[in-house]
Amino acid sequence: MANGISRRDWMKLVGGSAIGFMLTPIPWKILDESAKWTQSPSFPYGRQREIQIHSNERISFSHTTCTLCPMACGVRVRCASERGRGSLEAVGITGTKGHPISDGSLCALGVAAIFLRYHPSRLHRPVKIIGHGKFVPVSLDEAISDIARAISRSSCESVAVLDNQPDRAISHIYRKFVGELKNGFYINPPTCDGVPTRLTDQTLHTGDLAFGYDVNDARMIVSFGTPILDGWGTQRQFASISEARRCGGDKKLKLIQVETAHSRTAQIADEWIPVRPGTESAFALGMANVMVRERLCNIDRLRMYSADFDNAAGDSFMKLIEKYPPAYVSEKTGIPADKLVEVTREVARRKPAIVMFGGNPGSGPFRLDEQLAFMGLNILLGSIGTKGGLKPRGKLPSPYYGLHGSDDSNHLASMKQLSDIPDGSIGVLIMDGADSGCAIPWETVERKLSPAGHTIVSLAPYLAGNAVHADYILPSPAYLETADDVPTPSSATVASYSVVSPIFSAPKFSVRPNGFINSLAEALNIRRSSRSDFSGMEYILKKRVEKLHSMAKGNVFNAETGRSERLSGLSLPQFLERLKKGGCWIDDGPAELPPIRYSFLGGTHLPRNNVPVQGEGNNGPRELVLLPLGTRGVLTAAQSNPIMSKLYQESGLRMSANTVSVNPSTGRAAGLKDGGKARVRTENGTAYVMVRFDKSVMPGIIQASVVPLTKSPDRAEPKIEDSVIDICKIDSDSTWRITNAMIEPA
Amino acid sequence: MDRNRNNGTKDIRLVARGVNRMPFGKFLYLLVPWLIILAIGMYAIFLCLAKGLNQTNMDNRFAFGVWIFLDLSIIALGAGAFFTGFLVYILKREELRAVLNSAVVIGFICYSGAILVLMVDVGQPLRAWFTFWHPNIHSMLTEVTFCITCYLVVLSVEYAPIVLRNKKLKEVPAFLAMQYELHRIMPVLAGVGTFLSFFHQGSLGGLFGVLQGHPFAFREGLAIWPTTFFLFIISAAAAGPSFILLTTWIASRVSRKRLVSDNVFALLARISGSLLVVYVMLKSIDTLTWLNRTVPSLGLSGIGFFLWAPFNIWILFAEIIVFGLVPSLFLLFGSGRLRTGWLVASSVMVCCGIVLNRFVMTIQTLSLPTMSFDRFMIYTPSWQEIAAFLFVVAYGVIIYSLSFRYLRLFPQEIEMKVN
Amino acid sequence: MLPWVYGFTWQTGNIIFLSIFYSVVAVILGSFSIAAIRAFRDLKPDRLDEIRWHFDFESLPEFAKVCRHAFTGEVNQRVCRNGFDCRTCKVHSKITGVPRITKSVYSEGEIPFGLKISANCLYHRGHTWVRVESDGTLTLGLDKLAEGLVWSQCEADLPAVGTRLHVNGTGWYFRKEASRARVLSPVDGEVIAVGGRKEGFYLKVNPGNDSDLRHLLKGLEVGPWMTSEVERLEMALGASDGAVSLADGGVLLDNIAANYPEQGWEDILALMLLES
Amino acid sequence: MNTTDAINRNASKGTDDVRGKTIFFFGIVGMLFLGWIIFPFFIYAPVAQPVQFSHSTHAGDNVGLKCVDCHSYDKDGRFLGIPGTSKCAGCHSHTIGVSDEEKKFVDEYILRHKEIRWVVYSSQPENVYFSHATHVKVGKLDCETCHFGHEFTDKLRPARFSRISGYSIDVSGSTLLDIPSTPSTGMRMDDCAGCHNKRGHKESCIDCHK
Amino acid sequence: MTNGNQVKSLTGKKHNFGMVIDVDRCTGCGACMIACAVENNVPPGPVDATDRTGITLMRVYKADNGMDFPDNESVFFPVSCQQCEHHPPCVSVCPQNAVEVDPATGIVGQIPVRCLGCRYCMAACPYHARYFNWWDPVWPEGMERSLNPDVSLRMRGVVEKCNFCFHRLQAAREKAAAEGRDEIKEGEYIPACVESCPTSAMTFGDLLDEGSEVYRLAQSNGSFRILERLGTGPKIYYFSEREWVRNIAEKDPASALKRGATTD
Repeated sequence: MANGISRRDWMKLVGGSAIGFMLTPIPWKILDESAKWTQSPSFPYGRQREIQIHSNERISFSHTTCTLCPMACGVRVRCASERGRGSLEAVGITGTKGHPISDGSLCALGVAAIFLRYHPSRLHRPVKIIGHGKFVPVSLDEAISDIARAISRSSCESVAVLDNQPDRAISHIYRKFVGELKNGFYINPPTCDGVPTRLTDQTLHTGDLAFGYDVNDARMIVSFGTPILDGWGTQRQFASISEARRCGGDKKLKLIQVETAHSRTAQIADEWIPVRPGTESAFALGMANVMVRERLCNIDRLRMYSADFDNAAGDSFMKLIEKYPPAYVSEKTGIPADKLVEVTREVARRKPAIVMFGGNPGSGPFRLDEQLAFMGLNILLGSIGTKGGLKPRGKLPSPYYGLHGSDDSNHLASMKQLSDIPDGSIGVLIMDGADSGCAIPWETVERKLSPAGHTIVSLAPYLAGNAVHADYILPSPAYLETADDVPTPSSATVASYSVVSPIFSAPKFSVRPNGFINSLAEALNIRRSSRSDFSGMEYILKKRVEKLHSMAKGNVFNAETGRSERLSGLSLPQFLERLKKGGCWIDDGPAELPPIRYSFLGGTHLPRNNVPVQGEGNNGPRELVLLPLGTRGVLTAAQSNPIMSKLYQESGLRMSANTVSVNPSTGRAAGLKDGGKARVRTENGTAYVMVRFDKSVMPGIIQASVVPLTKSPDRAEPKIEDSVIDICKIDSDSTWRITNAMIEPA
Repeated sequence: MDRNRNNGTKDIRLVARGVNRMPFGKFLYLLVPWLIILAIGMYAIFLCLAKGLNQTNMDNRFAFGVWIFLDLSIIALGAGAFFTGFLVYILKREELRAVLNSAVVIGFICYSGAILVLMVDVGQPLRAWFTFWHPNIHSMLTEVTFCITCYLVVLSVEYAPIVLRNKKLKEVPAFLAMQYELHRIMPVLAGVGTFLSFFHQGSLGGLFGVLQGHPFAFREGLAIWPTTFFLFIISAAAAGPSFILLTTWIASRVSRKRLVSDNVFALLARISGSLLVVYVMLKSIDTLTWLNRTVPSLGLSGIGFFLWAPFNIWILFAEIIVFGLVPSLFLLFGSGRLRTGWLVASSVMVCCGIVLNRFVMTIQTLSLPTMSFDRFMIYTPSWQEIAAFLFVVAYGVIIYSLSFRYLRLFPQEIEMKVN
Repeated sequence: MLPWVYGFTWQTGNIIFLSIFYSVVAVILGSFSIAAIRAFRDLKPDRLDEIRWHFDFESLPEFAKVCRHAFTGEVNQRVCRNGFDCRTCKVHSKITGVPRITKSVYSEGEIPFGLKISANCLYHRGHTWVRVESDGTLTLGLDKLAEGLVWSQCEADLPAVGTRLHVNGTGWYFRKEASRARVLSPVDGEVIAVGGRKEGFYLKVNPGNDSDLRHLLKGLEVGPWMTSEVERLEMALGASDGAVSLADGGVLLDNIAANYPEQGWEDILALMLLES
Repeated sequence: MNTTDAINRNASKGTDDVRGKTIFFFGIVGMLFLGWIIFPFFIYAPVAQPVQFSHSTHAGDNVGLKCVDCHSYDKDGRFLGIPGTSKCAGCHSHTIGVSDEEKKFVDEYILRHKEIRWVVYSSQPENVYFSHATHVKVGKLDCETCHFGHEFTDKLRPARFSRISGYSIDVSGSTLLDIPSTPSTGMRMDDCAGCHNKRGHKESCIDCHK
Repeated sequence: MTNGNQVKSLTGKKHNFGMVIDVDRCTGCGACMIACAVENNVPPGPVDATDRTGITLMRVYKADNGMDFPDNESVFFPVSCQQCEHHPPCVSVCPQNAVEVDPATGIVGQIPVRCLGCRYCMAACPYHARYFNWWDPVWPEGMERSLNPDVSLRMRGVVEKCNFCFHRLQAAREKAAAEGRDEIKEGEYIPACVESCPTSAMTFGDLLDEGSEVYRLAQSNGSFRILERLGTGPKIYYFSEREWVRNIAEKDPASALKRGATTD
């Protein structure tokens, strides 16, 4: 017992050590350090984050132009370069102050765009899709030879390029390329923002002269479903509308929203006229009826300038609108006749007035016959070519031809729309990566594809949107890496031009669209002599700028100083330098309006003598109308930017993907619960949705949000769930305004 | 043949002399479910600490979830420790010595459990000591933190002699001497404990009473404290004895023994009842003042708070009348006459009333909208939250069972065998 | 928290709050330290015996603490509050001053449950007897009840000659395997001789000059006390279906302990020897 | 145990006491040694600089550089910290031949256009905001006020980082219980606060913590 | 803590920064929310984040006139920390002084590294403008390269809120210091949300500067504050010409229920 260490001795040692321990810094230091650990970048995983936030970084700013949609916003990118790391990174983005088109503003998508280079769905090599959501890497050469083989094989089918943002330099390259092919198509989606050139050509016979909306001077806007306050138009137009709406007195702009859905614009417009689904054109014709009947328009003048306004023989606009007296329209639209008359009188009184139509990125364009009704209203209001109305804008030169055309222009493919293409005719489809900002339901494209087999190539940098349907994805450089140009936004009344110079060099794996076209042309053995025409974006842009410079008119905005100079005072290198550094050329004013004649019923398209009113009659007891609604950039990578979760997922500001709003009465009648899950069934399929009761939604309507499905952004997944837009009924003219649907609890 | 009353108790060397305890095997068997709950709870706590509070269903609106509500509840129920100590040592009600040890153990369990859950509940437990290092004395939570921590130390010191008196431990001379000396200073600790309890029970009330942003919880103040400060003290003092009564009854039912004399039950009931009557009275006055003065002065109508389903006006009625006035009258006037069963039932109601009050102050407050474009919200705790709380319950049951088995929680137990 | 810690301000509220906090901490730590220091000082055998007895006595149930005068009927229902030390008890000195009225059912020498009470012995409530020898020394031994309870094959840690004993302090220990029972010393004094098992475990004690044996039971008190102790034993054994039943008034089994495992028996023995 | 054992036990009690106390104090002293002598070495991990550099040579009479000659500001007032190799290359575009370390530096970094990953003693935690411009240009502080002595160092000592928090010992300090001591490095929060208090600047948490 | 009048700010002048938001202009586009998140290194919410657990230091709420179809009218309220002036509810409740009002700027500062994560301040804030980091801050791979170097990350388990992009004020001050100025110039410092607003609905500035636009708007007829009745003195003013919009700010949340509507 006396020798050896007893338990008691151990206890004493432990006791002594315990007291000694408390007198050492060990416990206190560990307490303190562990708290500091929670404050350090190594918390909680015990290792330092790879990227730490350094405040000693050198900050610089670069200016360029946003390419996420055609609206040509000037952006100022804040870049940080950390010594040692050597690389430059975008750490912030704002609008370029004083920019003639965007005036320093950006939309939510633009503000978040610095993250797009690291978008989880960005592809890091050319891939070949081998089934739903599965892909294998493929070398560029292999892909090109495959595509070239597909093109040469499809002798009876056509080769088409789907270009979301027309009139860019690369668009001209595409047009030239398909123009060289035997049966090539160059396709543009319908515009979200401007007046469709086809419509102006039909009604005003102005050819390819494009019209914009002069919202700056308008005092009244009647919008048939245009998301005027929700992503429509350029930032300057948006700001100007906002400003004008707040003005007091005479200058105040009044906004009347004629729309079935309780869209964002309908929510905050001065007046919301909730017409029944599909009856917008009936309301427009009703307005026309009132205007003519009450002599609110210059009928004599219209008779003089239009052949089909009041035509004793054959069809005429008068005859058409006679069928739409207020009582009838009221019955169709559900809007009291008094209201129609009152609104029409106010519109006629508050000139200049503009009638806008369509353009919600989710619900798509109106049918042409409906558009004719709206355009007719614009003509009645005398808004064509006048201040505060629809104004034509100047054209931009092509890199291949001057403004007045040349021999080269013969080789450019004509611009077509999807509805122009015969069903089942496309053998090879090349989709440009640029976003249009609008949804293109895949079915509209799909039904044009050859059933005998087709090859689809996407040049998008991301596996997002319609790129998931492609066979080959050749990732082009991402945002801020791409060399491009931005032509006049389609809503603008004044021509403009910006050059997009890459701020960051594109990664090696990326495929430049012009390079791809060049290689493809080479593989197809087309015009070896003029290879340079396809290649060298720098060269093409320079050529275009050169032609623009030779016009010697307009102003050039210098992004670095925030001031504008006359183009005529600048040398070509100076001009090029200004443009490359985020500058912008802007025309002096709208184009000259040529002498026009009005064709209310359209030039070539025979009008239907009755604009059909959809969405009624066939409503069974449980049949409702499904109205898809989206915001700009819908279904694109910009929209599914992870940080957009702030709007769609982490706040109630915007409804997340596949969420539908229904009136509580409608919902309860269908047995739904607020916040519950439901199944929406249409003739095209079934979508699973979340239901939100909203008492401001019209009864009988399923108002559905079209947003990229947010789940599993990291990998391409087999499409398990249909998005709402996938189950919409696509008409033969590639529109999808109205879909009958059933909803039931899931 | 059961020749020895402690036959089969392998741990007889630890069991107090002169009392009967169930066989060790059976004891373990009864503890197994609680040990399982303890293990599940531990896993839940591990998840919360390792992965963060996203494991809970709390959110930015329900920043305080079920844990805070239950913390407030168990601290109120644990008030029996301070109040019994106060009655025994300061007011010399020696009759209550019969439940004093049990009260101390319950207090210890409640407070240590509450602190444990709080440590899981905060986002950065490793920074918990910042509150001591950089205290903001204007915060009720600072007061609560300081007082609860100090009081847990006091309770540990109070619990220590009870442990040291264990048959085996007291054979160590140092332990024997220590328990004796600790026992001698107990009145001082009881006094300190009463002081601390007074403040933290009150501060827990003040916690929500000071929230000017939540008119539903906001109360005008007396001196620097809102009225809820005082209401919480009185309600906790009233609920404490009830809970002691209840736990003693449960312990005696589970062990199938009489542990204390009936007059102790009656005394506890009387104390609880009379305090509760005072509480109900003050609470009613406070509610009326709040409805007619405080809320209108903030531009609202008080009744608006009680229109939101499922927390309609019934909750106010239940809190004050059903679980307040009714049991208080039973306890007060029935303490001498009614059977123990009635007193126990009333105590259950008292405890429910206190828990309901804490629920109203925490959960209902947070669920009500403050801005007109806010929504009314409810929240369902995740399994981790439930499990972590059940951990505390299991921990309490286990500690109490072990204490009951190996320590002399009820000095009257041997005597009760005679009667 | 501390004046030199960042963010400390000398505001009134801060000072009040922190002074209260520090006072509370000081009181808690202070009283704890006092207890710890006192406990450290208490680590002397005599003092520990005192504390042990204090604790043991406190833990006795009320019915085991009946005043000796209640056995004789001199008082009604009195519970001892003085640790069975009548020498310093005011009530005792008061009662012994008046003539005795006896209600005892037993006369001197009578034997309840076959237990022999020796008339010339004084009994201590820890079941020891004290015999005053002619030379003024005292002989201590176990009474019959305790003798019957102690294990048959056990060892005893008898004190060394020269050890000082104290009333209600440790007399000696019985020990069997891991079990142990303590016999309280009934008197003060110095051990002058010890007798082992063969001699029947006795101690001879020199009480010194001021020997005071007033606290020991004698005469009529012993019988009722012994009866109540047998009842206590009976209760401790459990009134259930045990083989050992004392209620028949039969002779106490000599080796009652043999029927019990040491573990369990230790408790009963200790309880009877006033250890809790 | 019998009676004799008990006697023995009593006799050996005295030596047992001494022995027990010795063990007890051994426990205390051992722990103190461990805590005060060993532990500080253990908790901080030394990290050597990739290249040696002599501030005293560069700032000395021979070269005569001022601090701001290398440690400069950006035009928006940002302090740029340790200069990049391009700045060094101004003189050391090829080996001058002053030391082996210089040769190594030129060969491995300058000629390969590589940046040196300096280990920064004064690297403040991510949550700290510190503006050199405000302190130097408005506050008129010398570099030595905080980086005292750094100018005269001939060698770069290894930086020491806490193994737990990862903070440099120069900025997070090594004092116990925040008991004030002489400012050891000048870049701990207490040093900042002490200096601000001395100059009568009241500041809020957000002035320095982001 | 410290009395504002005695404060000698680091750069001299005392400010009281505030904001006026013209809700008649706000279209609820959400650019401010995104700009805020990008500027302040707020990570995108993980897959299971919801509107109740996500972090949006600036959040746009939709409010309406309470009417059913077709008379429903909406308005959007961008709500960030309201930077309360008098006894901000969050300041006095923080147990460890992690929240305080900067006397030199009037900005309510929240120090994440001091925060214990008790969330008492969140319970106290009637504007729900405080957000808790329920998750570790994680960005998709590579994306953290684009983080703002001027703002530190908030770790999991702490509360955060809008601080009027205080780092921008610091940058402006540093720039002023580098240029030898004591004071920043007007317009040098505006928060990211204000900068990003496409309709210029937000005006930011010094409420003490009587010549400033923000002062003029805050004093104008249509200006109001949300829950002004609580007496916390929010420094974010709202502006509307419509009376029903102004009434929303003080309306009893239960008023719809009182009219007999159900709570669904």
